[in-house]
Parts: sequence; structure tokens; C-alpha cells
Amino acid sequence: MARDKMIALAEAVAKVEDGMTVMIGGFMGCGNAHVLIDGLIEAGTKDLTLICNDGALPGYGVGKLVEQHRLRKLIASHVGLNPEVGRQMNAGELEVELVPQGTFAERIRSGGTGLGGVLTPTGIGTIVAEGKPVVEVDGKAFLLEKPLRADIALLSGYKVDPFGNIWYRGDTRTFQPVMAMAADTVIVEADQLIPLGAIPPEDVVTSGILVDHIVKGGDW
Amino acid sequence: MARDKMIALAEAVAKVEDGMTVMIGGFMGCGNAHVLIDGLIEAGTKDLTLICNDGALPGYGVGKLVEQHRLRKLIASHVGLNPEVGRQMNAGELEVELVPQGTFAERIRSGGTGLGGVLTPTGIGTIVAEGKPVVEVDGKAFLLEKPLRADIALLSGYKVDPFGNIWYRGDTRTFQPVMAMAADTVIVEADQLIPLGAIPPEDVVTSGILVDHIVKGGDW
Amino acid sequence: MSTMQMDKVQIRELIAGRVARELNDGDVVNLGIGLPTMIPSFLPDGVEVILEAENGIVGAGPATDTFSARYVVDAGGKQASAIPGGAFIDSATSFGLIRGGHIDATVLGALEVDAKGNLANWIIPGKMLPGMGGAMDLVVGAKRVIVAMEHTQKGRPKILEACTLPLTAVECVDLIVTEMGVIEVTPDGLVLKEINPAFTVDEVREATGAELTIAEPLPSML
Amino acid sequence: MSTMQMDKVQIRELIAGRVARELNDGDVVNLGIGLPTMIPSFLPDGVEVILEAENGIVGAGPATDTFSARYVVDAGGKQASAIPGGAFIDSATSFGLIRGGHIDATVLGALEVDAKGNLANWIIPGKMLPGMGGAMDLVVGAKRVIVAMEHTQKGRPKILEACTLPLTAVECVDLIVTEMGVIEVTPDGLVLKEINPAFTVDEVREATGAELTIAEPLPSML
Repeated sequence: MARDKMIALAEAVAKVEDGMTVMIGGFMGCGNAHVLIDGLIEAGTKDLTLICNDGALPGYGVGKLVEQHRLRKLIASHVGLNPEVGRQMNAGELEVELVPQGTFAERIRSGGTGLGGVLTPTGIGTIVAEGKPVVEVDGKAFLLEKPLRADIALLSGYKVDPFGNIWYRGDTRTFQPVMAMAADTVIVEADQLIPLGAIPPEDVVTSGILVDHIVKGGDW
Repeated sequence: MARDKMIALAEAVAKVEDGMTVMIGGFMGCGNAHVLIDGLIEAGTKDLTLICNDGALPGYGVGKLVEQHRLRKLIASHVGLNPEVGRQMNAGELEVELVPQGTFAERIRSGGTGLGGVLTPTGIGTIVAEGKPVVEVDGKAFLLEKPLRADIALLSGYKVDPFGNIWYRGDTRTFQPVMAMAADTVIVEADQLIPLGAIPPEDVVTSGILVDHIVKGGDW
Repeated sequence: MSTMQMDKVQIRELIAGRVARELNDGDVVNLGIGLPTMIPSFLPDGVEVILEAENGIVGAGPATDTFSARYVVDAGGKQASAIPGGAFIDSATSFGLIRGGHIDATVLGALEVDAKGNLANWIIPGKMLPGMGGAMDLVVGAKRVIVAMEHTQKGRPKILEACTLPLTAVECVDLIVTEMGVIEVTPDGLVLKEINPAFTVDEVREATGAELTIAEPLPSML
Repeated sequence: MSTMQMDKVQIRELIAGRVARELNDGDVVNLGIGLPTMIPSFLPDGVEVILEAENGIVGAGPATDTFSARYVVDAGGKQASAIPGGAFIDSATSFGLIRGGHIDATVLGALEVDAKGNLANWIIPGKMLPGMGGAMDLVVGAKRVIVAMEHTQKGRPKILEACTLPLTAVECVDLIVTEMGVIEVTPDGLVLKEINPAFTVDEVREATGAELTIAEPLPSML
């Protein structure tokens, strides 16, 4: 099991091709995969569809990808703290799909766990429901929201072992555990590389079987 | 937050009334709430609908509730290791509803998280699908399986603090985290009582906000 | 005293203070950004609530040295912490708690609320599109939805017979607390349950775009 | 040598040994109870697989003193462990992995398999009703479904044109490994890919209740 999945940052970044759909975890920049994002900026990667809870802040986290016009589309629940998202949207430079945050999490979970979608009461009677099927269960109406998947997920882990087991610090966890299941390729940047088995099996949050590659994260 | 939720076993057991629907976590007896089960046996509680993955083994865990004819109905995924379940079922003494194990977990999760049900490919084309709606999503068929909820959930935790935060040891975790969300009242038996805050916030598996009462578990 | 004589800070403190009295000891509460975050400092003695931050904290607390902003932020993106006994959870679990009715109350602002308890608080077409964030899930899932807001917007009523802006959710609001009074949403419409004695009932009616039933007696909200 | 000349243990070892060669280094594998649990001991040198136990172990290992049976059992209810680097996960997550295609292969027994890859392995009406456990999810979700079983049951074929027993899942089986040969389920039906040289093709055909296409060449399964 002690497979070493470490690769160089450039190698990891090269796996993200122009036009791909990318998931990045975190919330308002906290928990974003900052090192990998800087790598994408450096590499010039563009035309991405980004699935991330928010647009972070200008100059911070995924906000950098927005600022540098690397996104064709953003699927998020909140973009209010990064005015550049609104500007590009109004200028027709960026397509934005807004999803209620709970539905956002559950659509990704659904995409990663083989379910057909989410039956949620959230959004019923609002513009979020437009064009979506409504399924009635025992007299109550639920929106059918479809699964979300990506070509690649870029995660940020605090303690990561060589097999890719991840322990997230604080509330950087956010959408990362569900994203780890919903992408064809999963890359984690590790703030700390620790020996195999150093995370007690009860405390592993994302199992290494979901992780393809590890890059060095750390200070920034 | 340092609320002391400890109650005596007899008080906890009295909350389980005849005829109630009860969830018990664990797998083949491992992780069952053994102390609470013994309490129910002692108290004579009966006519229960039990939602538990399996019938455990004769004389072990929930198997005791079967043996002592305390169940009116069992909702489970597997009952093969406890022949008494089959005997009572054939004798018309016990109603058994069999649910695929993944669907079982997800129906409980759905019941606890306000979703309208589960859209699963599991069971399509089998007798499990009989009488259930099929929902097509992007040309693929999914069974709509309804949420499961209970009046009370009886959990077994290893480390439990006074607020009811739970850390499960080994693979006793099983269905317990989803059951903690899907019952009106949640009681946990604690193998170890630890001080508030002794579980790092990242390692709390079931938050104390879901737990109503704690009883002393421990050796058996 | 009319609204004009209260400054913004006084209005906000009045509202936050009154909402604080709606919360019970031990309640799990999710507070929206802005005014609602002022509520904890007004909690009566002996009332302690557990703050849930939808990005993944049960038992959210103020910034501390132990928890760096790199690893712990609240739902407003600001540095935060978990109090002893708190937990960090993933977003699917957090919204499972929210949608599943495990949050006793959520308090948030509004652009409009109407007589049926419909809420509009996330979008002004052509002007503002920050995204709904967690609001749609919160107002659908929390056991109790309390709107805390100023009664009017530049003199125009925000409490209406029917919302004109795109909705956040239908029939979700339980209580509206403003600087003028406390209004309950009932199956028979809006009921003014308490009033700020600085205003007359007629003044409240005038500032409200929906029919109000007046409770009798009508105690002071202060 | 015919089946009659091989004892049960030899048959099971033959099947388990052949299935072992289907697994790749690093594969995440879920093994059903019984015969499939023998597979790990037959893995070729340099091939290490990660065992998933659906009750919540990623990287399941044998019983050790460190992990007591009170706290760690495998999917058969027997004392087990997590190997270094393993993880204990809850059941919703475990079946999320299974249904979501994160398990490379599952190996399990069958009562019947048919030409379309339909599988019946959980119920004999009026006789046996253990429950499907995790089998229905496993065969729907795993990337590769391998049936490991004796070719016949008391001389009656278990591989049929169409299953007669209630199904576990439709069109889910990829490969069937028996003591007589290795059969692949293809869109055009069943293909005998390898044969146990102790049997002739005619003997295999006779023991099989469905049409078999014979691969050319037809290598030995040993």
C-alpha cells in the first residue's frame, strides 16, 4: 500500500488541460489548493470550467484564476466577494451557474457516489427550479438536481501520507471529501507529508484510494 | 456547551416505548449498543420496529431482541447469520423488509438530511424494484427509494464527551453517523467518557448537537 | 422618537437585542452575515447558543491564535475558531444538518418578506447577483427562520403583500423583527405581536406593505 | 481428470488462483465471503491489492491483537484489522465508494449467471432468504464483477441462457471463473476464453446451460 504518489508541481499542473472541468475545494479561498492554483497561473492553463463554492477574493485562491481570465465557466454558490466575477459575467466573458450551497455539495456527492441526482426541497418555487424536473414524494415536492463531476479535482490537505490519505485541518475540509470522489483524476497538495499509517485509520477523512497524485503544498 | 447529557440506563431505556421504531447501528453485532440492548431486554420493551443492518447472531447484539420476540418488524439488509429471524419470519411472527445495504445507508442519510429520497441504480430489474417509482436521468434508470427515520436511535460510541460528541473506534462507525441524524431522539452509550474538547474538532465524527442523552457503556 | 431619530447603530442593536430573546439556551443557530452576527452579544444571562457556520463549524467561536485564518474561517470568510466541544465538518454534512432540521433557528436579513412568509434576499435583477450561498438551504431547512432587518428601505416598505423580487424560498419565514416591531407570520397573515413604543400602530401600518393584524394586548418589544 | 477427481479444496484453490491473476497491483477489491476470501493468498509476486470491506474498512487485514473483534470485523463478521495506511469509514461512504465506481473489482459467488451477465446469488424462493447485504450495490457499482464458483451445482448447470432465480442485478457480470474454464460475458454472449485442460470443450459445453463461443486459440487456465 505504500505507493509513493508524489509528483512535481509542473507534472501535476500539466495534467490540467485547457478546456477541462476542474473542482477546487475550500470556502472564500480558505482551503483552496493555493500551490496548484499558482501552478496553473504560471502554466497559462485556460478555458477551464471551475466547480468551486465561490469566486474567493480578488488576488486570493481561485480569485486569481478569475482575475487572469482562465475560466470559461464558473459553477458556484456565491460570487459576491469577488467583484471581478460579476464584471466578467456582465461583459459576457464568463458564464456563471449559481447553485444553492447545500445542493452544490450534494450534486457533487451524487456524482461521486453513483446516484442519479439529488431530490431536494431547496429551490422549489424559485428561479433555481426553472427547467428542472420536480418529483413528488409522499405529497411533498422536491427538485431533481443532477450530479456534478469533473475531469480533475485539486485538493488541499494538511496531513497527507504517501498513499494519499488526507486529514484536513480546521474547516478547510468543506467540499473536498465529496470532490475527491467525483473527479476522474484527483491531485492533493500536502501541507505536511507524513509517514504511511501516521493518521489513525479512524481519523482518515479522504482515503488514499481516491487520490492519484500528491504535490508539495506548504507555506505561501 | 458543556451540558451534561448523562442519564441512568433505566431512564434511557424508558424512553424506548413499546411499538416505537428504533435504529441501532453496527454490523453483525459489532458496534451494536450492547448495554442499551440489555436494558431493553431487562425492561421488557416490545413490539419494536428495528432498523438495523442485520439480525446479528443468536444471543449477540440485536440478535437478543430477535430471540426474545421483542420485534414486530425488522428492516435490514442481511439476516442470514441469525437463523431465528428466518424462523420467526416463516412462522408469521416477524415482518422482515430487506433493503440492499447501500440503499439502506442512503435511505437513512436521506431521512436525516431532509432529502426526498434516494435515486439509486441498485435494485433496478430485481424484486427490490417492485412497486417503486423509477426515475430516468439522462437516459439511465434509477429507483426512487424513500427516506427512513426512527423515533429513537441507540448508538454505541467509544470516546464520548459530556456534550455528546462521538468518536467511533475501529469499524463500529457503520450506520451510526447517519442514524444520529435520522431519529427524533438519539441516545449513545459511551465506552469511555472523556472531557469536553478532548476530541480534536477535526476528529469528531458525530457532533453532540445530534445527541440527546448519554449512558455509560463499557465492558460487557 | 421616530426611526429618523435612531441612528443605524441603535437600530441594529435594537433589532439584534430583540432577536436574542427569541433564542433558547442550547439552541443551535446559524447567523447570516451583517446584523445577525451582533446577536450573541445580546444573549440574556444563562442563555448560551451553539453557532453553526455552514462552511463547516459546529460551535463556531471568535478568532484565536490557535486557529489560523488559513485553516479556519466562518461563513463570512473571516478568521474564526471552534469552541471546546466544537466540530469541523464537511459541507455535505453541514448542509445535511441544515436541510435535515437540525438547526433550531437561522437569522438573516431580507430585501423583501411577504404575507405568506415568502422571502426574497438574494438577487435584485440587473443589479446584484452575489449568489444565494447557503441561504436557500438554510431557510428551507432550519426549524425557525427569523428575519432581522430594518422595517423599510429608504422609506419603501420591505414587508409586502407579495414579494416582487425573485424568491429565496416560499413560505419559509416564521418571524420578522424590525426596529418598529415584532411580526409573526401565521396561516392567516402577518400579526404584529410587539411594538417599539417609539412608534404608533398607524406608523407601523404605514411603513408596512401588507395587511397587519394587531395582537391584543400589544406589548413593547423593548 | 474430471471434476469428480478434484476434491472441493482443489476446486476452490484452482478457481481462487485463477481469479488472483485477474487482479492488478494496486487494485481496490471487495471479496465476497467464502471462496473469494482465499484469493489474496494466490496473488502473484509484486501484486498487492487493497481490500475493501463494505462494513467500513479500506485496507482490510487479518485479525491482530491491536484491533479487537469488539471494534473491528470484516464483512463476514469476523475479527479483522486495518493495515497501515488503511481507513475506517462509515457505511454511507463505503457504499458511496462502491456505487460510485471506486472499487476496481468485486469477486463473489453465484447461484446462477446467464448469457447477458445477469446474476442471481441471493435468494432461492421458499428456501433461502439471507438478504442481499451489500451484493446488489457491489455488482452494480464495481468496475469489474467477477463470479467465482463451481461450474455446476450437483451436476446441474449454473450458467444459463437466462437466470431462473430472482436477480441480484441485470447485466452486471464481466467474467466467470469456474474449475472448468474462464468465461467472458460479451455483448454477443458468453465466450470461453480459457479452459482447464482436464476437460474437453464438449464437456464444458455439456455442463453449461447457455451457448458458448469458443475463443481461438483457447489457452489453458492453469
